[in-house]
Amino acid sequence: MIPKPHVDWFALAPVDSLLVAAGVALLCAVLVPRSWRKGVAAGVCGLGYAAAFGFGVALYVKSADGHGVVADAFNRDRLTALATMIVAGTGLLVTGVAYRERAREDHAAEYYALLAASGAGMAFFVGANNLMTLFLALEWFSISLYILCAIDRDRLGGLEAALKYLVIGGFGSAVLLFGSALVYGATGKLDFPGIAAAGAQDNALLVFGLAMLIAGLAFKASAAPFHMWTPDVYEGAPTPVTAFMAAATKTAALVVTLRVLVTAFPANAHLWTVAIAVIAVCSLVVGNLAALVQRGVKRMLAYSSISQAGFMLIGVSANSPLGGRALLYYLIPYTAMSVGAFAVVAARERELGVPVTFENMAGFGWERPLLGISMWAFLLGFAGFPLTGGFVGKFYVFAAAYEHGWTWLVIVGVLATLVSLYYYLGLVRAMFMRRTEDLQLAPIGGSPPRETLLQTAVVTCLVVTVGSFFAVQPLIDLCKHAVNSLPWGV
Amino acid sequence: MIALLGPEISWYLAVAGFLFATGSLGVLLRRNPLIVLLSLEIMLNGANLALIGFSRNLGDGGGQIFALAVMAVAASEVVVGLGLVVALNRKRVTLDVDRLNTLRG
Amino acid sequence: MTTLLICLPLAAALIVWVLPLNPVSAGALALLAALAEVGIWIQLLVRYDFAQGGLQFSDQHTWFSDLNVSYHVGVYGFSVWLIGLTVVVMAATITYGFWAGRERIRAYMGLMLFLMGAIVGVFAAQDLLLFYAFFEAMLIPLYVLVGVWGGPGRMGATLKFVLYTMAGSLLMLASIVVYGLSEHTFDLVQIGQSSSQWIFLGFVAAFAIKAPLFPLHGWLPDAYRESSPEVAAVLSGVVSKAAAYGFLRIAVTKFPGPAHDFRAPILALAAIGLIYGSLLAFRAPDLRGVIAYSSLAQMGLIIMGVFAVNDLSLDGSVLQMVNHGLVSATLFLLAGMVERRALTGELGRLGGMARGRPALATMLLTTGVIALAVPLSSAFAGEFLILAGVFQRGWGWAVAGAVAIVLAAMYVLRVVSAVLHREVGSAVSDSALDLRPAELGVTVPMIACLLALSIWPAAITQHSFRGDHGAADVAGQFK
Amino acid sequence: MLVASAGNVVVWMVWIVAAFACLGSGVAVVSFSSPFYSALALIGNLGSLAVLYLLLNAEFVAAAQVLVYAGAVMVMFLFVIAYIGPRSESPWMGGPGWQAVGAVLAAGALLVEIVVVISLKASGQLAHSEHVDATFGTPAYIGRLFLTDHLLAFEITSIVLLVAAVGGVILGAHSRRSPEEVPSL
Repeated sequence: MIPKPHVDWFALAPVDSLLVAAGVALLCAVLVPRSWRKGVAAGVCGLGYAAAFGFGVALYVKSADGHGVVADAFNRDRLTALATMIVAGTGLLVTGVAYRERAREDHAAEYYALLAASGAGMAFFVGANNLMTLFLALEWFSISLYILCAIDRDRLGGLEAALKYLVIGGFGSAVLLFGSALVYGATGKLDFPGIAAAGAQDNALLVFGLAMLIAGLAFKASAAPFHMWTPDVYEGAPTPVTAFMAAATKTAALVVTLRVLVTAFPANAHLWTVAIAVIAVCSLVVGNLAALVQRGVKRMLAYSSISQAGFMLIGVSANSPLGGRALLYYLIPYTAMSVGAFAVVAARERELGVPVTFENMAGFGWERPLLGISMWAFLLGFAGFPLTGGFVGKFYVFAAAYEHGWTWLVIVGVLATLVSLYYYLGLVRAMFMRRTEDLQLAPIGGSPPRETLLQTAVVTCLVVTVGSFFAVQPLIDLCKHAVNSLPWGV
Repeated sequence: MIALLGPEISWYLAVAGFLFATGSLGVLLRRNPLIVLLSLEIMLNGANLALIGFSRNLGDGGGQIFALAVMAVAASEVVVGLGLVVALNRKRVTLDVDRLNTLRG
Repeated sequence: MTTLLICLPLAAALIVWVLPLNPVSAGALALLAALAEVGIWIQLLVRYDFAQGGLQFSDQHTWFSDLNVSYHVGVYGFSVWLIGLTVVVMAATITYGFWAGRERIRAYMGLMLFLMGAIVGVFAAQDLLLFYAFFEAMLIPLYVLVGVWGGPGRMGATLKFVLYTMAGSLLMLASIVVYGLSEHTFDLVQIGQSSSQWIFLGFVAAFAIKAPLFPLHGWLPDAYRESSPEVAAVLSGVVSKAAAYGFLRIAVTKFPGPAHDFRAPILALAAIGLIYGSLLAFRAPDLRGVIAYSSLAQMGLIIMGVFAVNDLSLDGSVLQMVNHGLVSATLFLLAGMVERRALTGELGRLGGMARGRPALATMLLTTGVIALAVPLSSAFAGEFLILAGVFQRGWGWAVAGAVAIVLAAMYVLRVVSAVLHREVGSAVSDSALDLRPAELGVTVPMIACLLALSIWPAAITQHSFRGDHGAADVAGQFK
Repeated sequence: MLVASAGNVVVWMVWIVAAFACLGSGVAVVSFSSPFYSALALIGNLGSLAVLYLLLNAEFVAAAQVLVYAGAVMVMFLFVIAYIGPRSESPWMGGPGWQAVGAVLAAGALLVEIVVVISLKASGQLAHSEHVDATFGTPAYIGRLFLTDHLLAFEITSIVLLVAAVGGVILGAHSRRSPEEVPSL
């Protein structure tokens, strides 16, 4: 008789609820009549995310002392719970944004099934406690996303984006895998605490493995110089999927980066802090400079997401509880702003039927005040203006860098913010300060499709973006407890 | 008890590293998506060889399990990748366009 | 009470944005809110205990505790006057905007109210991060106000304005992070003094751009010319004072060492700005250009007063901040009224507007006379105090100031004569009316304030810092 | 090594043959111009890798490699190649900019890797290898691990395969709509 490990179902409840949702949504494809299919599948997916969010909250409350579950393969702690909440919240919003997507209907059920499945993968990914579950969860959500990019097989752009994503994503995960193998060889362990306990210091094998691990995760977080897939894929993917990738994938990848580095490699902190700082600076430089010259809004947002990853990585590079708090706090408004911004882009796209550029956003702010003002708030938030959580996030990140003794990183961040103003405010300018009638580009008038779900999602994002500016204390407490579940070797 | 016969683990590792590097060159330099997918397999196989080598060296089964899981993942990636290639190809044929380049590279 | 003063306009802004009001009621609501704000300020003025001085009406709530940041607001004696300047000017500009019938009035009024709340917040914030938040929050409505309701060159003007000011602000943010973390608090009252020149320069960069201090005034002419007159009035009248306030509240107070080290270069830049601005004002071809460059000059004078750091100069600076705020806001509004009639601000095409338009002539002449600092005017008191204070730091500075005052007299007289006298300009038609009652309603109260200050400048000079000798106490941080 | 037993010599020879076959076929996969030959070379690569796995006492993995990989996966590959033909250039793949950079980086990685291995060999860090018992790598051994220590990994693997299967169905299915109906987005 084989002794089975104890399975803590509660710890896996968010993942399982999403998996169940994915399964049920998949069944909808065959069991539910065509006219109902989309609504039922979307409802199931939304329910799954809502349940995952609820379980995340419950787990947060009941996991004050973090520990591994199911033979130590998965972490039940507050960091997992908080990251799950962010991912699940994102998923819920994206479900709302996706609902009226003008796409073919014959894969509607599969679309939501995959959306739930990728969310499940991310919820698992953020709790992975060894290199094997890390790699497998990464592939789990990545493969779901590859398919989601290509779900509308009539769009060549989507297919090309998916293939590009698959190839470069596959390359990234192969790098991560080889890095894992080297770390395994150097320490003899696959689980993070074990790797740390093996205490191998600057052993060449370990350092090389660590470098490849960081590179592999940076591919997923789309941090420069591992970002080259990002603009094309973000542009080619269906906009709701892009929103999900920009918000949830990045959240998952950054949280896992923090967890892996802090838990498994405390002895090599002097190396990886510098490496992460370099990646952060590269992302800031590349993301901001490339965003300056974009005309397509999705591409601009893609590059902006690269630069945002740079800001958040500054928090990781500080290797301190303050840095961790900075990262987690930053993620909350960041996910809201990304989902919201892409949702607005999706709304405009559906209205016009062509890809959204700076030119055809002209006058949007006055035509659709709700979406326009929300977009304005999201862009200001990205740029780190007060009255949005983006400001406090940037402040925390800079504080973490300074506390680590890296004033130069603060200066780099400040300069990057300054550059970013040009394109963020450029879009604001396009939306509000051009006279639509002068340009004659966008079809004006006529009532836009009433998209209650999308608008609700945008308003929720707006509330989170602005609310996180005022409710810093509760959010920081939330992040503090989450970060404290990591073994900070102070 | 069985001792490791033949070359010691560093040699396996050298082969693994070489395979991995070959595969990554293929991914980065080749343009035919099928060959790129095959090169990805080479990369994964390089990593697998390293895993199994280390597994043997450490006397720990984890590496082998990992390698098996990687095989499954590789198969999944291939399924999706080939599906994409087929769909793209079909799309191109229906549109009858020689060189479509909707994405700037 | 301070919180109410900050939140009332913000809440009114939200209401104006959200409720689907018709243009008239939206404007009326905004006007009502602005007047209520003035009423609250009068309450504040009456209830502030000037004999005791120091921080009053303070209100503190934790914002986030791990870095010791709190929502901490309160007013000092001089903040009372600056807040007064803000509410009066904003009320006047909102009235003018309402009367002038700006399009998209709900958005416009909301932004003006939002701006009002943010500026009051800057003058009341007693926490570095909160100060920064309000300082930046000012920029958001200004960006839109200039960019949407501005003239044909508004795009370039806004871009320049925002990039300039944000460059400074972000340096200040870096300084705030470093300063606050090294002192373990961001509370302006508790935070200790620092001797770091870098942190000091970060703050100076932000304030010097916003003020502006020569040679960082590149954004100024465009922004002042392209924005609508009431926004230009706010920009030069109030927003620039936020920078001077920053110099006074943070740069000089918290960094006595670096402020001493950099006194000579900053005084020199301010003096250059003063003379250079006056010369440009004298040569400017249009009405707004004259006021814009005179604003540059006056800010130079005020900064000189702040950095001279002594009893006389600090009292004079606060008085002059209020004075200049009122004068330049009135002038910009009058310029708007003139442009409304002549459809141009070019001095060459104006002239002879005094004939048949006694109200316009009286208003412009009165403001002009105060602006050129004739004896017994409040501007004379302010400038005299500043120069007397600066004189104690070296007679050369005072000479520069005196030269500039002579220049000021020349450019003010030039404007007055170019607009009101000489033969009738090509752009002035006979049908152009005199000031309407609403326009009088905007300008008369402001001029009344100026006259009141002229009669009793001591209202400010004796009641800014504690008792009579607070200015020297700046190092004692207003306590 | 001086007193190499006969068995050891045989293992060495097998290793040399397998390793070179593996390296050669790997290079071949990457450099053949026709994907058909590349795929065939990959089968050779997988086979020779299986031999190396056997030498490393990984019997089950070697068997799986041959059955699953070289068998099932490669057959799928060959089917697709036969279906769409050898020419399938993607001009967008690998821009001239980062292509060169990436290639150089990869070559650098290779170089570093070899340096690392050699340095380790010098330090003898990996010279010692554990003795394992006869059950190591057998199906029973693997199965036990899968159901105990790595239960979760086992489960996730199946989920990944399931997701991929769904993807295959979605991507492979014939379009039921004519091109005219396609929305431009």
